[in-house]
Amino acid sequence: MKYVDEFRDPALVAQLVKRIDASAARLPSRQQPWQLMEVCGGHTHAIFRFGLDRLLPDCVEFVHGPGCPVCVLPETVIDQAVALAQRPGTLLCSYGDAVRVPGTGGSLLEARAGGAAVEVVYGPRDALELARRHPDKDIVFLAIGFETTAPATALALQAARREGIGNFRALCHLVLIEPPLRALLADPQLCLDGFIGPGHVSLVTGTRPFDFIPAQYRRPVVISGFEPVDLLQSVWMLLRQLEQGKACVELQYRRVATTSGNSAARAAMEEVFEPAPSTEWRGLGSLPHSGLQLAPEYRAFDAAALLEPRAATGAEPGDPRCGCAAVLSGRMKPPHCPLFGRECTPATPSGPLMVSSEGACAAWYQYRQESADDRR
Amino acid sequence: MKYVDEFRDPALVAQLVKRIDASAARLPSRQQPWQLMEVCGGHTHAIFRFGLDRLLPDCVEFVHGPGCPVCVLPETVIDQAVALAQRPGTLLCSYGDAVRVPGTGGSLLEARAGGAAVEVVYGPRDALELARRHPDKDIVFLAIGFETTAPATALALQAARREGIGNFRALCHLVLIEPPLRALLADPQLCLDGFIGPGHVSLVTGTRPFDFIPAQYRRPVVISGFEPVDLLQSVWMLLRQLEQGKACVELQYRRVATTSGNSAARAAMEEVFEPAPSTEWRGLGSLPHSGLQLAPEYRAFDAAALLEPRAATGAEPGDPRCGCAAVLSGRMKPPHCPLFGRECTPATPSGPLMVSSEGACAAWYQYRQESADDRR
Amino acid sequence: MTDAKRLTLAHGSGGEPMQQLLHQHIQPLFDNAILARQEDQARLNMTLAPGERLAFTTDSFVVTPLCFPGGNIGTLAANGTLNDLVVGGARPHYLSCALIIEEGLPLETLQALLADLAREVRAAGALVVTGDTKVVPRGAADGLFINTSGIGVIPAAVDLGTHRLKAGCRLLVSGPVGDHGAAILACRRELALGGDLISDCASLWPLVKGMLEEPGLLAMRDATRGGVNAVLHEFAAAAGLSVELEEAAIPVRPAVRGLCELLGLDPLQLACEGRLLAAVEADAAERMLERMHAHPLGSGAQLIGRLVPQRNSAVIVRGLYGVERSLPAVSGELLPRIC
Amino acid sequence: MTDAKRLTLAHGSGGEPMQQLLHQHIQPLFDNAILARQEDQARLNMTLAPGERLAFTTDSFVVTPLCFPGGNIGTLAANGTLNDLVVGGARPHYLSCALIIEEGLPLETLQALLADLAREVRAAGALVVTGDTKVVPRGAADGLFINTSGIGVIPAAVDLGTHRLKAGCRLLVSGPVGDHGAAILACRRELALGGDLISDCASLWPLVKGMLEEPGLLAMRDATRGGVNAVLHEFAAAAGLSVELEEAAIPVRPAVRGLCELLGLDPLQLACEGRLLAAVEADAAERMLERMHAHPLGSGAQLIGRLVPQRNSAVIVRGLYGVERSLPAVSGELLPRIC
Amino acid sequence: MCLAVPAQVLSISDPSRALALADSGGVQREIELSCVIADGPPETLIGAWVLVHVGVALAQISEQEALASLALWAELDDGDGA
Amino acid sequence: MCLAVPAQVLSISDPSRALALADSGGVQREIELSCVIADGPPETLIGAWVLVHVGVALAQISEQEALASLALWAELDDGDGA
Ligand code: SF4
Ligand code: SF4
Ligand SMILES: [Mg+2]
Ligand SMILES: [Mg+2]
Ligand SMILES: [Mg+2]
Ligand SMILES: [Mg+2]
Ligand SMILES: [Mg+2]
Ligand SMILES: [Mg+2]
Ligand SMILES: [Mg+2]
Ligand SMILES: [Mg+2]
Ligand SMILES: [Mg+2]
Ligand SMILES: [Mg+2]
Repeated sequence: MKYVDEFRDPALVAQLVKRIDASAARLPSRQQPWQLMEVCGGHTHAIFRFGLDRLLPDCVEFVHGPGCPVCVLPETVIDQAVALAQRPGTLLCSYGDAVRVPGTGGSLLEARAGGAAVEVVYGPRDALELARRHPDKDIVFLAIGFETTAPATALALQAARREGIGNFRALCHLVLIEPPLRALLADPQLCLDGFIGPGHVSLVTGTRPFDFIPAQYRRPVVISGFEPVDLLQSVWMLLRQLEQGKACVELQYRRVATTSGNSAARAAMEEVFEPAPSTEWRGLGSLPHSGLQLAPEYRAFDAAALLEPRAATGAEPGDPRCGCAAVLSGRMKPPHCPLFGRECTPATPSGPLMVSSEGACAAWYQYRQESADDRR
Repeated sequence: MKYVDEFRDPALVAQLVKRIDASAARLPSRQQPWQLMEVCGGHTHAIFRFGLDRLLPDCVEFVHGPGCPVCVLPETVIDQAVALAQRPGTLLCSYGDAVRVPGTGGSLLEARAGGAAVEVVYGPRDALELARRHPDKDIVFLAIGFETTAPATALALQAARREGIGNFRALCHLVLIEPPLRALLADPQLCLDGFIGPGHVSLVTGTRPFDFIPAQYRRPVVISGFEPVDLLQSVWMLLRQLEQGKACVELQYRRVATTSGNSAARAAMEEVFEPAPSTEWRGLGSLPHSGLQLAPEYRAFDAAALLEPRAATGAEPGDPRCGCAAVLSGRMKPPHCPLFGRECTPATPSGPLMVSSEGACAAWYQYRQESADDRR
Repeated sequence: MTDAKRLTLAHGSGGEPMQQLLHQHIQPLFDNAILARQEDQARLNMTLAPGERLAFTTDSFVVTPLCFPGGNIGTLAANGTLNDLVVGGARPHYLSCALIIEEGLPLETLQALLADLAREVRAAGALVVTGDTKVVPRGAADGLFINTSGIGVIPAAVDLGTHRLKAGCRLLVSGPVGDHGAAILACRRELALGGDLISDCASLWPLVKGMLEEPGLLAMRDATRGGVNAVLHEFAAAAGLSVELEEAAIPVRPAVRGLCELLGLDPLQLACEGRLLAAVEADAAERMLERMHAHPLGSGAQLIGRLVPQRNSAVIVRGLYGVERSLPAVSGELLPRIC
Repeated sequence: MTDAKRLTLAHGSGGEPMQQLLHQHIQPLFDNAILARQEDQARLNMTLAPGERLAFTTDSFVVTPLCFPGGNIGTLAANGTLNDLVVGGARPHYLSCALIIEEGLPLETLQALLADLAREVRAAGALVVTGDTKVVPRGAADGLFINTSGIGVIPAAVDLGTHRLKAGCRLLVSGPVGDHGAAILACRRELALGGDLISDCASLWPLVKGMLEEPGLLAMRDATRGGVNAVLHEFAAAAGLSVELEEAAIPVRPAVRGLCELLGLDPLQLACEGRLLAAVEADAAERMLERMHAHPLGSGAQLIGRLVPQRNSAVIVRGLYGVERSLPAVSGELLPRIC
Repeated sequence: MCLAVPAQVLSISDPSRALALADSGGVQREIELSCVIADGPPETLIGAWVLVHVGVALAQISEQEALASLALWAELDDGDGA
Repeated sequence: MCLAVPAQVLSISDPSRALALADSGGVQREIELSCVIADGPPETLIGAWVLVHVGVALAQISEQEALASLALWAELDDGDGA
């Protein structure tokens, strides 16, 4: 596959590892390892899939960040989606990732087994197509995601509005990358040494959401692609900044990413959405100005309006032993969660981090079972 | 079964046959046999099922009448029912008898196989119950029948109105017994000697619809039950009238029937329905004042309103060889129809008379195949 | 399965949840060493004596509702296939059991149904040795379908089949007809019927084992779909003969008759699931009937008719008043009549 | 059937329309004397030499859509059951074929699918000798489900199975993995994918016949639901050993890989319908591979791993850069990922 | 037309709608009595036999008339024959 | 987050909606180009490589930058090591 295979080349990988080793050796020696947070769950997934963490010198370590839209989905959103899927005449369309996330009353897959109408689609345009094909049904698209994913929903809603497709709606839980990073960095306990920036978010946003990291916290950031060569190159670039005492935002993912991002995508988002006053994050709580909601002209497409306004359910807080919050903010490694691998497995996830194969727990479970026992 | 078995008693039947023979022997001899028309398809069915025609002397013969609501159903009604069953969100409920009747584009069963929603129910109240249970669906009841059956539909519509069940509707093709009898008797070619009156219609109507037969045409009428003893007793009573040169309406079915009928049932019908200016009969054409339609206060329940008003389809007239009209008016016996037993069988009915097991053709096919070949 | 109480597509996906379902919840019900090997195929150490033949049959069961008075889809799937073996004179040995599950089926329901299936198979001295489990999305199946296939052994001395039918042989039915069909109709929600209608679902092996010892047995069929009517027509067609039935001799339970009067149906068209029709030599009929009466499953057996040289109709019924009429083959699904 | 072009409930009701369907439209496709006897059970004159065992297997096929690039539910139902016989070392002899039809299925479709089924069975030298046909109401099934059960004979000299697995033995796959699963995913309307994705649906008998002649064969499985992943886990669990895989050795077609990259899936989890996994003695692996390469069905065969004494994970993959990772069992249905 | 069967009223299931449970040859069904209750409460019909068509009772069955009808023929046995 | 794959634009399937058929590793899908067409007609993108996420092309892939990135490491082979 073009633009994939070249960036998985074992020879290049071996070379990069050598270079990283050399660079790490030049860093000042210290007690704790140099911690580099890969913000994006896609990076987490690639790291585990290719065993990149095992290629790093002992003094350099990946820390998994909050950048998986599935992992930060609060139970209330799932509960709303379930309620919509159970509504007569309604079909709930979702990305495959979200359907296994447990809500307070079970996941969308469990709801489907109980009779709710749930369909997995590749993208919002496919849900819109279903709305065209089934004019007698309400088609609700569960729109989750960061800035990478939001434009697709915006474009589908624009098309629905343009073409007058009244039976298409979205249940939106769209989030922004900058606020959780700010929250993380504001934590005085946290000692992260650098950030691998999310290459695909930055296609839309450009580098702007990450500028505060070197500016306010003097930590280096490298916007990275998702193949092994990309990630190792980014690690090396971070180590180089650390070596040189620099802290700036660098672009590793130059073949697609730019500092300015994609203005057309942002324009679509800006037409359809507006900043939400506050948004709920699983594990992080409620963060102000951290998400998007439908703009007034698009409120007619809000699927939440189809639901009875519920008396604020004192939603069960889930299993108190659930370690998601700590793992999500980098304070705990997955295997140290008491539920990990016992109650909580990819087949029976207790928390969202076990659902998406980007989730730190799922990635750990999927790829590191062997090594977890062998090496730790 | 009480009130059934006693009236099937072989000893009584044997006695009645003797008496009929004796009575027939006393009738003036003549070329053609004495023809007694059983008006009601239920009688036709019982006659064939028990072989009663084979018990009569050669000079007495049953002639099958037009009293089967399924047999007189025009194709256009089936076509409307099919169109409703194919309508999204609509469930068409029907008596079992009507679902195999061919319309111009096939039967309701064929439509169901093609994806239409058709449910067989025992009575209109069951359809109403479905409407209660599925408020998001339009439940349409295909209301066919003579005066016996119309009250059940009237009661269900009264209940729907009282309880505000807005998703229940009826597609009505309700017919009256008197007009086709008048049409038959007006045919100068017809030489019927007496009539076995429909016991179950008369439960509702009383004897009034039959009074014109002795009065205007001087033919005897006996309102009969449906068991072998009932029918043979009625034959004997008719022969007695013929013997004595009398012509009046007698009641054989005294255990349930009265001269006045059921006024409560008629009151329900009169509230819900009004006489239709003209009604279509398969085989008989359009007869004025021969059916019922929804009264103005019940028009909201008319399922026909759910259909697009169709440009009068020059509906295909069906197979020109179809002998239904002739059989229905007593001018031809079923096995003489060119389609009988070939294209037209109960599994693949060309005409409605092959559908209901009350239909003269179906009854003949079902019970007389052997004898048809043996004896005729 | 942990806490999941309903089956989901995951249980049919070939992975961990399916393995758990099979190992923890299904295989134990059938508890036998052949199934426990969990290979893609059962390996059977059978020996066939000279003249012995293998009988092989299959049926899928799609009954609604899954549970009904007198049985359920589990007992039906066991006995239906056992009976298709034994009416050929075969002793049942091995069954397969293949499930098509609509997602959402409660695990508890599945287990109860399969436990009943397993019990019936065991009672006939047979084993469920291989199986398959598929889960399909909501709306792609109706709760649960079960296919069972069966293997039995026909002794060298036994030769039953329509090839042995001949004019003059007598037709025996092993008990009242139409019980199963009537029980299922009464369960149809839209008909909203109640009453003492109980399926006759049963394994015929204990009855047939005895009948095989009597001389004169020519052919047998279990009267399932299409009822006795269908078997009579199959016999007539296969033999090129006609059937003459005595209406008065046909055993029908009162409630089944009541249901037929109410809905305008013929008991001969209603399915049985524990009745057989046997054709026997004329001079063996009496003793065969005695033999059948000696077993509870045949206590209501009756001689109902005979085969005769071909007439104009395949099946002819002599009614209560001595008049003959033709009994046509069933022409479609059973529909309640109002007229 | 006369003019009816679609199947209705009447075709499953046991009466005249069903007899017509079977005699005129279905039985001729399978044209053989055993099936033509139309008894409730096939009677099979088999002789088993000493040491020969019967293999018995069943599978229901519920694929959507009914036709897909490279096959259809008919070829699948034939080859799926044939393959479950042959991976046990059995020569396939007899199959049953039980249909569950959703009313409305065009007769023409049914006939075409069954003609393909019949052709595949015949090609393997086997016969369809017994069957069953059910028709269920609209919405109670998804077009057509087919169950096939199969009977084969395992020669006395053959003893394959997980009981023979041992540390050190080699694992061979007979060709590129995941073709069937990828082809089916690409057919899902909601995913709207196109491409050169063709099911590998095939009867493995011609390949296996040759492999059985080679020494050192220990166990085989066809990698159907759950893909190669599922077989590896079954082998590991049954043997109490671990599997070590070489990621670079696993054959995957470019388009299958493309689909997996697009949807975030692992080719090892995608079903195959014409691939097997064989465990062979270490010193026999090379010759077995040559033997497999000699047949078109095995031309893409590869040595992909081996069994080793139990480690912390059941299946361990050595990736492109030499790092080992655990390969967990498939945990549910395959869902496309966006993240 | 119009298959109707004798049924015996077992109990009143919904007095306000005149619905009753009735038995017909051992089979029970809910039927509607509104056309056969004159003025009294439906309960007075418990035990009575009615003739039911598509779920509606259209008439009470008179045992006296039924017996009379059957007796008539017993009598006639040596009457009309002559 | 955000699985995205390189795909090559094969043809324009609906110019008014900027929909195109694209190939990704041998698999074809309809994608939306509206975020990557600057002003020109979508046809100019035929043959171009884009990065696709949930059916939307978010960026064109620069072959030059890709080669540069890979070449950098080839160069570095005997550069940074010291
Ligand atoms: S193991 Fe499960 S509960 Fe624990 S942190 Fe991970 S996802 Fe949350
Ligand atoms: S045989 Fe068929 S076409 Fe002819 S009269 Fe009878 S129903 Fe009509
Ligand atoms: Mg069978
Ligand atoms: Mg059977
Ligand atoms: Mg049978
Ligand atoms: Mg299987
Ligand atoms: Mg269902
Ligand atoms: Mg199998
Ligand atoms: Mg299989
Ligand atoms: Mg297998
Ligand atoms: Mg069968
Ligand atoms: Mg369907």
